[in-house]
This record gives sequence, C-alpha cells and structure tokens, in this order.
Amino acid sequence: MVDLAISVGTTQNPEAILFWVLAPLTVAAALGMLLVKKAVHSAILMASVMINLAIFYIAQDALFLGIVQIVVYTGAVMMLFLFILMLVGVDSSDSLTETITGLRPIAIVASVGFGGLLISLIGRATLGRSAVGLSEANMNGNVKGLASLLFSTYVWPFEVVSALLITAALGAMVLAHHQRIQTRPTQREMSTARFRGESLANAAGLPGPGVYARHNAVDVPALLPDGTPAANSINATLKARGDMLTSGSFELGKVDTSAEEEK
Amino acid sequence: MTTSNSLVYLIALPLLGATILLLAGRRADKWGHLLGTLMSASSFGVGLYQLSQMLSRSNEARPVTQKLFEWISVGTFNVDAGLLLDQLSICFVLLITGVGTLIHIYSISYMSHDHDRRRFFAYLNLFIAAMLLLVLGNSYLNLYVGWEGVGLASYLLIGFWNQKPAYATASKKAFVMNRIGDMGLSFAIMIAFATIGTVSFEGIKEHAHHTSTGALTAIGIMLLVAATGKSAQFPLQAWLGDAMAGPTPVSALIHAATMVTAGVYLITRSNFIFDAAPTAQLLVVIVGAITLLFGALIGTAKDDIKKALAASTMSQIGYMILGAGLGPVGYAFAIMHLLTHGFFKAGMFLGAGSVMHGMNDEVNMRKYGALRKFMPITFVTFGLGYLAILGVPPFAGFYSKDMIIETAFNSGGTKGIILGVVTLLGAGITAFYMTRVMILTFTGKSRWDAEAHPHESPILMWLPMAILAVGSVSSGFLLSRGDALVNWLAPLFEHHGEHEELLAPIVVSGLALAMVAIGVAVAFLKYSRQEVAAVAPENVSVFTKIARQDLMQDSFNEAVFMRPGQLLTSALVKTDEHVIDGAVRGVAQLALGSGSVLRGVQSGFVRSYAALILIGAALLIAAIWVVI
Amino acid sequence: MDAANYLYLSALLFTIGAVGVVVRRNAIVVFMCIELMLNAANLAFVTFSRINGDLNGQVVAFFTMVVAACEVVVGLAIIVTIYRSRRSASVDDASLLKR
Amino acid sequence: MLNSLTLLMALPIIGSIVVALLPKTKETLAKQVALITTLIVAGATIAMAVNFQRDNVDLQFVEKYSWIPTFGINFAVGIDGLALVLILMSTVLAPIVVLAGWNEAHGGRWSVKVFYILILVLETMMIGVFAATDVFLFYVIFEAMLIPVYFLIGGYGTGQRSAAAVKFLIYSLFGGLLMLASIIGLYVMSGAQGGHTFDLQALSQLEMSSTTQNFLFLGFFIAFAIKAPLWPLHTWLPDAADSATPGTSVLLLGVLDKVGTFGMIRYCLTLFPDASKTFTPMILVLSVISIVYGAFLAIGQRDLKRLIAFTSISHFGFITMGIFAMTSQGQSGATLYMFNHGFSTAALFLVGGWMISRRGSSTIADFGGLQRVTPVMAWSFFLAGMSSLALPGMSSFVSEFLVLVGTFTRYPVHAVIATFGIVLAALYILIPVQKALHGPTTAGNENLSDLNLREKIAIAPVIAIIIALGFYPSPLLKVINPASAHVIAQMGFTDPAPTNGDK
Repeated sequence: MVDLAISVGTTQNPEAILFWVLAPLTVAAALGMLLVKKAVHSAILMASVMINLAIFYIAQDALFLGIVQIVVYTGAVMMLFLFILMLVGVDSSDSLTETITGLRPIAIVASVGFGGLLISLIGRATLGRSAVGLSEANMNGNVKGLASLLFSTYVWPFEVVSALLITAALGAMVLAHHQRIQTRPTQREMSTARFRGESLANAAGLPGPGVYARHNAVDVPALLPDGTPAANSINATLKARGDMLTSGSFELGKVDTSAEEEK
Repeated sequence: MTTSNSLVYLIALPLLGATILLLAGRRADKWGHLLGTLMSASSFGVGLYQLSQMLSRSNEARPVTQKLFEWISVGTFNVDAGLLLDQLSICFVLLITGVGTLIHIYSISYMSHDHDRRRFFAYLNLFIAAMLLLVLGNSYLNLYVGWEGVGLASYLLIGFWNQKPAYATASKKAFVMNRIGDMGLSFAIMIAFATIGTVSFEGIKEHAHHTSTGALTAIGIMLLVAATGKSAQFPLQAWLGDAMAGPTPVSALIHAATMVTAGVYLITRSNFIFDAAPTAQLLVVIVGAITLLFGALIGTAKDDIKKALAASTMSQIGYMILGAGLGPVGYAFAIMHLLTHGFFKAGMFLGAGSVMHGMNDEVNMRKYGALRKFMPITFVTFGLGYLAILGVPPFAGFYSKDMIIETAFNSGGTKGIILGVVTLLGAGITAFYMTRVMILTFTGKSRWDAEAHPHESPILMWLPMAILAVGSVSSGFLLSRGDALVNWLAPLFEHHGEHEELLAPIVVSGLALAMVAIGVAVAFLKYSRQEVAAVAPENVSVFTKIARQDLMQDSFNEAVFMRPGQLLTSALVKTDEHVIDGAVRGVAQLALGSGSVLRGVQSGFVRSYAALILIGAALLIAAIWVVI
Repeated sequence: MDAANYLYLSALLFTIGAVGVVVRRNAIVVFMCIELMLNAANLAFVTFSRINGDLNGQVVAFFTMVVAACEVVVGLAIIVTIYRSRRSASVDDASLLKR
Repeated sequence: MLNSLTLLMALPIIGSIVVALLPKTKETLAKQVALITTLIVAGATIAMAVNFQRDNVDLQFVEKYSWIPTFGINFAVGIDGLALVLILMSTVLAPIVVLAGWNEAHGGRWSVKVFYILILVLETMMIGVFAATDVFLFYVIFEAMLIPVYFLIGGYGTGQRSAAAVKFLIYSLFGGLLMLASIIGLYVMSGAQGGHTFDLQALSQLEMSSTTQNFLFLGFFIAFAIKAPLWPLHTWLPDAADSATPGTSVLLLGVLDKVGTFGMIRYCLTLFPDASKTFTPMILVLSVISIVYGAFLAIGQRDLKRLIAFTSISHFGFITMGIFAMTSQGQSGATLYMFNHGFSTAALFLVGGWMISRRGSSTIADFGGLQRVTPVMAWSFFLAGMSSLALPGMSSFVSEFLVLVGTFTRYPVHAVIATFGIVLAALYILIPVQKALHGPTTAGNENLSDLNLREKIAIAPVIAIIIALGFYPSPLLKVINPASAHVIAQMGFTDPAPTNGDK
C-alpha cells in the first residue's frame, strides 16, 4: 500500500494527476471547515485535509513525515479535538453570524490581499527554478537521512523540543485538573438540604426526563400533571448547552417527524 | 573750550537731597523741607558762581564742559556722561534753580498741612536735578536722560495726591503722552547716529553743514515731535490741563516755568539742525501758531483758574515755539519770552495757589469774586503778572512778546503776514481771557461758598510771589536793554542776514496794544458789566461748549487712539488665548484624540487582534513585494 | 510537475486558516484553523526540502509538528478550563484582555 | 579662589548634598545652607570676573576632560565675555532668590529641603549651560535643566501647577529634540570632514551646503526661540510664570530663558553664519512682532504674574532683534539687555510675589492704594516697573537704547516699529502701578504689612544694581564689547558707516 503510493506519487505524470485531483479536494475541505456550522463537521473536514497533506508529503519524498502526519495528526491530535468537542458540546459559538461589526469584510479584504500578494510573491520568487529532488538525500532511506540530521545538527533543538513536549503534557494536566473548593457534601448533608430546605418541592428527588413511547431521549423535559414541561427534569449540562427539545412536539397526533430525522 | 569740575554739583546737590529724603523716610519729616530748599538754593548758588565765572571770560571761552565718565561706548557709539554749560544753558540753570528755590520756599508753607510734605520736597529736588541734567547734558542722549527724568518727576508730582483716582489717571496720561514725544527724541537720536555718526551737540553741529537736508529734516521733525510732547504743543497738548491735578507749586514750577519750556530749549539748542532744514523749521512755526491759538481759545472758556492758566501756558509756549521756528532771528526772542514767562506765569500760578489756599482749595473762578480786598498782596502780584502777560509796556511781556510778533511779521512773504496776524490775534485773545480771570477772581461781587474765609497767605508764600512779581515787571526791560540777551546768546547761533522790515517795530507794538485793548474791553463788557453766574451757564454757544471740553482734544484722542487701542488689546488677548495657545492646545488635543481613536482598536477581542495581525502580515508582504 | 504548485497550495491553505482564525468564534474551530496554518507551513517546508535537495526542511517540519502537538495539548486544556468556568467556548466571551 | 569653572559648578552640588543629608525637620538650616552656598558661588563668580581678561576674545578658564571617548564627547568648559556676564547674573540672582523666597517652599508637594536641593542643582546647571563648549554637553545640560524646573513648578507652584509644568516641559522638550537632531546632524557632518567631534570650535569650521545649514540652523533656532520665547512660540511662558513661585519665575525668566538668546549668539550665529543671514529678515520680523505683541498682551492682562510674563516676551523681542541686527551696538546691547532683564524681571517678580502672597490674590484689580499702606513695597515695585519700561537712569534703558540704535543703523523700519514698544511699555507698567499702588486704599488692603528686613535686604541689591548700571554700565560693556565685536567680525559684518556723512 505504501509502496504503491510511493510509486504512483514519485513518477512525473502520476504526481501531477495526484496533485490536481487532491489539491482541489484539500482546498475544498479547508474552505468547508470555515463554512460549516457544526464544529464536529469542521473537525472531520480538517482530518481529511490532513490526510491529503500526508499524501502530498509522501509524494514529495517525505515518507517519514507523511506517516507521522497520519499517525500524530490525524490519529492523535484530531481525536483529541473530537474528544474535547464532545466534552464541551455544541454552543452558540458554533453560529456563523458575526458579532463584531465590520470584522468579516476586513478579514476577507485582508486575506484576499494577503493571499494574493503571497501567491504572486511565490510566483516571482520561484519562477524558472526547477526542483533538485530528494533522490540523493534519501539515498539511505528517508528515515535514516532525517535521523542523521536530527541526532547531529539538530540534536540541541531536538532536546529542547522534547523538554517542551513534557512541559506541555504536565501543563495540560495541571490545567485540566479540577480542584475542589469545598469538600464534597456527604449523603447526610444532601439529605438535610433536601428535607430542611426552604421548600419540600424536590424532597422526593428531581423528576426524570420525559421518556415517551414514541421518543426515547434525555433531552426532552417531562410533562407535569398540568401539561407544562418540567424544566428541572433535564440535566443541567444539557440545559446550559441549549440541547433541549420541547416536549410539546411529542403530543399525540402531532408527531413531529423532524425529530426522527435529527437522529 | 573751558573745562570745569564744579558743573556736576549743580545736579548732584538736588539729586543728593532727593535721595536722602526718599531713603530717610518718615525720619526726615521734620527737616526734609528745609534740606530740600537748601539743596535747591545751593544749586542756585553754584549757578550764580558759574555765571560770574562765565562773565569773566571772553565770548568764545564762555562755554564750559565737564566729562564725568564714559557712559556708553560700543563700537562707534560713544557717549560720555558729559556736561555743557554755555550761554544758553546758564539762562535755564538760573531760571530753574532760581524759580525753583522760590517755589521750594513757597511750598514750605503751602504744603505745611500735608502729611507727606517731605516726599513732596524729595520729588521737587528730583525734578530740579533732572531738569538741570536736561539743560546741561552735552549730547542728545544725556539730554534724553534728563528729558525722561523730568517726565518721571512730573508724573510723581502730578500724582502726588494719587489716592484720588482722577489725579492718578492724570499723572499716567501725562507720562504716556510725554513718552510719545520721547519716542520722537529717540528717533532723532537714532537718525543722527545712523546718518552723522554721533549724538553730541558739538559733533552734530560740526557735521551739520555737510549732512543731507533730508536727514536733517527728519531729525528736526522728530525733535519737534519730542518738543510737542514735553511742551504740550499741538497735537500732544492734551495732558497739560489734567496735569493741574498736582499741587499748585508744581504747576508753577514744572507746568509753567520750566519743564514745559524744555521743548523750546530743545529746538533752540538744535538751531544748527533747524537752520539747515527749512521744512522742519516751517513745521515748528506751524505747530507754534496752531498751539498759540488753540491754547488761547481753551483759555477763554475755562472756569477752573488753574486750567485757565494752563491753557495760557500752552498758548504762551506756542509763542516761544513759533519764535524758535523763525530761525536765528527768533531764537533769542523765544528764550527771552521763555524767561519772562517763567517769571510772570510762575508768579500767577503761585497767586492762584494763594487764592486757593485762602478759599479752601476752591478752583472754580465763578465761586471767587471781590478777593481784592481780602488778598491785597496776591492781587498786586497777580496783577503785575497780568500786565506782563498782556504785554503792556514796560512790563516784561511787552518786550518779549512784541519781539516775537514783530519777527513773525518780518519773516517774509505771505507766511510773515499769516504768522503776524495769528500772533496778534493770540495777543488779543490772551488779553480777553486773562482779563476774565482777573475780573472773576478779584473784582465784582463775592460768590463764595458759605464756609469760605478768604485771607491773605503767610509771608513764606507771598514773598516768592513778590520776588517773581518784581521779575515780571523788570525782567523784560533788563534782558532787552541794549539787546543784552540777544548779544549774550549770539555766539551760539549762526549769523543771519537782515530781513526786510514789513512793519516798523513801533507799528507792531501799536497793533499789539490795540488788540490787547480790544480783548480787555470785550472782557470788561462781558464780565464786569453784568452779573457773573456762580454756576457755569449751560445755554451757551456751541463754541463755548467745545472750548470747555478743551476743543475736543480728549474726545479725539479717545476715539482715535484709546478705543481702537483697547479693542486691539482685547482682540490680541483673545487671539493669544484662542488662536496661538489654541493651536498649541490643539496639538495636544490631536495627540489625545488620536490616542482615543486608536484605543478603540484594542477591543479585547482576540479575533480583532488576529485580524490586525492578518492586516499587518499583508502589509509586510506588500512591503516585501515592493522592495524586491 | 512544478514543485511550486505545492507552494501555491500551501499559501492558499495558510490564508484560509488565517481567515478561519478571524471569522470563527468557536475556540476549537479557531484552534483547528491554526493547525491548518501550521500544516500549510509544513507543506511549504517539505516542498522547500524537495526543491533544495536536502532534508533540513523536513526536519523543521518535524519540529513544527512536535510544537504543534504541544500547542494543541495546552490549548485544548485551556479551552476546557475556560469552558468549565464560563460554560462557553466562544473566543468573544474571553475578552478579558480589555476589562 | 581657584579660577575653575568645574569647581564653580561643583559648589552648588556639594551644597545640595549637604542639604540632602540634613534631617527633614531642620527646615531653617536647609535654607541657611542653601543661602550660604549660593553666596559662596556668587563670590567665587565675582572673583573670576575680576580675573577675567577683558580684551581677550578667546575662551578663558578653559577645562577639558574626556567624558564619552567613543563618541568624542568631552566635558569641556570655557567662557568668553558673553558667558561670563550671564554666569555672573545667574549666580548673583541665586542668593537673592533664596533669600527673597524664604518661605516659598512651604505648602509644596514635597519638603522644604527638596526645594533647595532643586534650586542648587539648577544653579549648577545654569553655570554649566553657559560655560559648556562641547555641543553635546550643552545639549545634555540644556535638557537636564528642565527637570528641576519641572519639579519646582509642579511641586511648589500655585493654581494649575501640574498642567503648567507639563506644558512647559513638553514645549521645551519639543524644541530640545529638534536641536538634538541638528546636533546629530553636525556630528555626522564632522565625521565626514576629519573626525567625529562635538567641539564647538571644531564644528564652527565645518563646510556645509546652504540647505544643510538652513535645516540644522532651524533645529537650533526653534529650540532657542521656544526658550527665549519668541512669538508665536511663547504661550508656555505666561502659564508657567503664573503657576510658579516668584523665585522660580525669576530663575525661569531671568536665567533659563536667557539660554535661548545666549544659544542664538553662541550656537546659531557661530555654527551657521550663512543660514543666520538667510533667516535674519524673518527673525527680525518675529522679534518686532514679539515686542509689540507682548506689550499689547501685557496691557490686556488682569493677572499680575501673567502681565510680568508678557512684558518679558516683549523684552525678549528686543534681545533677539539686537542679536540679529548684526551691529556691534545691537549685539552688545542685546547681551547687556540679557543681564539687565534678569535683574529688572527679578525685581518685578519678587516684589510682585510679595504683594501677591500678602494679599492672597494675583488679580491686579484686588489691589489698590498700596502706596499709602506699604510705601517701601510700593516704591520697590514702582522702581522695578520703571526699570522694565526702560526709564533713562535705569540699566535697561542703556541696553534697550543700544539695541534700538544698533538696529536702526541697519534696519530702520524694524527699529522704528520696535520703538513704539516704549510707549506701550509706559502703559503696561503704569496701568498696574495705578491700579495697585495708587487710588484710595481698597478693602482687603488696609492691613497689609510692609517689607520686612529680610525682604529689604533681598531687594536692595537688585535695585542698586539696576540704578548703578543705568548710570555706569561701562564695567559690563567693557567685558561684553570684545565678545560681541568678535561675533560680528566672525559673521563678516562691519557696522554701517554714517550714511549721510557727506552732502
């Protein structure tokens, strides 16, 4: 599989085909990442951009980097992103409406200017230069070539970067660690709070969410005897995220099929 | 030229007196007036000594100089603190110190009730010193020091009772108007230095005959401006009337006998310039002629005895200036009139002071009347001065004024006739208003306020008046006997060819006397035959109203100089505050404003910072794009 | 094929990433856009390596990857912390730089 | 006494260290130390003046120590007649200011001791700025002088003191930075012509194109015109003088502002003779405007301190006019004017300050009839005013007249317009004199106390100097003349000969 990719990528014409097929896809995925509403979708598109890039690396005789790209980026980093996305959930920041006046046009004008100038600059800088190619450098294999550089010329940066990596890992742990400010309430205290509190409304425990025969979900509030939705039957986190459906849409005879499609 | 070491004492003695009196303060209250009088008298003594020395020498050797020290010396501008006493200055020295001493004596009594008599004597001594410096300085710059010195003394003395705001204003007005004249003197000195290269009398006289007429005319005109300021001549005459705010002895000494005649001295002293600059000389004559009528007309309407006398002074100095403007023939007569005027006008002022002294400082002549019986000595001395100013033979004015009228007639051509007529007319008006003063004050019925108790003044006051009256009677005769003064001064002036005589002296005298007679007669008819109102009547002719307001001179100054000046000042103050400083503050506001605008960029939103970074990166790329 | 095409692609991706950083409000998406920019840079490095015929460019790209990984780890931890206290992952809510 | 400028500069610093070491509570002792120090410095300066060779146009008492060798910067000092006169003025004024403003430091933001430390440090700089012969040293002191003055105004002044101090500082810094640019320009030019240097003598030999010269000249000139201050760069002065204590105002207007006019002669004329000639017409017009404008503004002021400040603007116009008239009379007159103005402004500010502190108001209209209540104070103010309006017999007359005569021989029109300033001077002095001293004694002024012995001792020498120099200015002129003749000769000018000497 890898060998095939190499053989396809390194030949002259096949590389062009590869490039002209994958490059538009990559750009499209990158643009999509900007334009889609949901962060999860962005993450998926991002992963695809990364895979494409890995292929480009391999096509350009950077086998090791290509593999690392897939393993580290697509495998580890993107999974981390997805994990955090799941943890944080969806919120208003997913909306694409701009809240800072005038920022979007400024961004577009500036980016068009920036991109245009950069591309034209690259054009001027590289015009008429042909690539040397890495066949000579990769004589002993790409990994060996990289290793000999890494552990000779770049050994000091390598050590520093490794220290950085460890520091980052520690830092992430410190940041993510949640320290309690108060001691965890004991069962007794919770019980006291429930029965000696100002009202006895919740003495019997909070109501469960509205789990209906037609729809089995924890994000739909239960209905109180008078037919109004019980807001406190929903998990606080879901409420905070705004991931709540109205129970009214499940009334008999008014089956909302959109809920089905949502799933 | 003879040198002397004693000239400086003339000035030093009164200056020392002034310094001691001012520094000693209240401690000198008891003896201050005596010291002041002594200093003035000793200066007079030195003057007499100098005169005797001078008489003992031949004509050419008479001028005496003394170099005190090198005053200002920069490059070619060299002025020594040097004194020059010649035939001209000795006249002034004796007049100043002589009349000055008499007035010191008079003031001892006149000011005896004043809390600040010592200060008054200090100022008087200061004035004497400055005035002596004026007439003794051997260069225009030395003269200038004295010139402004007398201005300062005059300012201090007019404002002696400056707790009254009007008096303080009068003193300020006098100083400022004098400064305008002084500016003319500085211009004259500057032009003289730039064109001739020296500012001493001697140096300029030496070079005058080969200096261009244009330059000399310019110098002459500027000297005339100076003279108009100091001598209250048209158009800088307005301050003199107000200057009567000062104590009466001051009016007698400074504003009648000495300081105001400094302009005549200046023109006479600068004879070498004016002789060579006919245009300037003509202007001098014109100014003199205008002022002599101007002053006389004001004099006819004044009810304030001192202001009437002040107007008369203005008019008489007009005669002198006119005389001095007539060139070599006129200088001596101008000086002669100056000296005789010094006697009779000082005498009359002292008389007026004596009247005021007896009348609770009342100055309105309409509230006098019939004082002859109560103040016989004052009446006699004043009357002698009156006869002198009228030019009745053989009193002093007859000799001096008639000479000027005669010279005016004989100055040739239409100019001579015009000037002659003007001077004759002036003589007639003078007769009218002086007779008016006499009648209102001394004759007729009494119109006093109830609390007035007229009485004759003490001997210390009437003695100087009497001495001056003697001068009023005899000085003209003595000075003109055998052309004494003319011959005495002759060496100083260029010799002149004889003019054709338009009118014989006897004819001129006849005409003048006729004019005087008419003036006196009209005054008699108007004031002696009918009752004089104690309050000035309001239903008078427009002419009288204008004359009462000093011929609108103050309104004119106010409208033409003061108001626009005030407007300009306040406009400039606003300009400075809002335009110039506004521009400065504008720059500060600009910095603050641009700061607060740029602060908006720091919104705190990460994404706007990111946008800025993007823009920055784009600009950077653009810069690279442009460079490579 | 001209290796410069990769550079153009890299520039394009970089620009898209930059726009994303500016216009998206979700901190995680912003982060992903930063990653995109880093990756675009990596592509350029790799391409340079090919053009120059030595492996230095690849080494730099390798280091970039490591640093990017560190950045992601710390960055995501920060996002989690912020989310925990503010219940939002919008970068606009965290305008503490000003107030 | 050793004739060393460095030692002279060190003396006040030593004094300030002594003051600094005193405990904060011993206020009187601090004042005494400051007074004694300034008196010693004044004495030392007079001794130097006696040893000064009057006819020698070269710099005297020259000292030179290497300071920053990398850039060829030396601590180089030396004085000619011009600098000597100004140093003399500064050091004589310093003890007078200390004595006159004995209680000025109370009520300030910091302690009394700090006030005197600032004054003494300022005195060192005042000597240094006139004595420096290294352009860089001059610049450093020129700018450093702002610091003590800033604190003196901002810390011990009245009213809007902080705002005034900031305005003063920024205005001066702006000019100073323009000058710094020019100095760097000179340094670079010197590098191209035989070695980098900041030495004034060496720099004056530089060959420059006229454009370069004009730009460098402007950098210096604007800095000096702000300091001097010349219309229209004057607006900081009234504010600063209004807020500063009288003593500070004396040092500010009397000494610091002289650095501007001194700099015009020493740096503008010496370093850029051609550019000076190019700009002379413009500068003369500005000077004449300053004279008349300052006078009008003074007439229009209601506040005594601001009035005095505006009279100074008018006087500085005269000084600048004299400098650029390029005649020996103008030049000597201007230098003498600098000296005399120091004393006449000192007299005005000190007496004015006493009046204000007694009355508790600086509005002229609040005074009235002081002559009856406080005769000595009134007389002092009157004499100071007479000196300001250049009454003959006062020292300022000699200098003002020399400036006018010197200007007239070359630029008659300017001189004529400037002469109108003397009439305006009469107004701007006599109006406050009339309002404050004359007239009936108004409410609030009845119980003012006259000058006490300390104040009399402080003002007496000032008035004595004013009058003495009015009658006998020769000693100073003899020191000034060679220096100004040297400047005129360097510029390639000769006094205009009498024009109409021949018919």
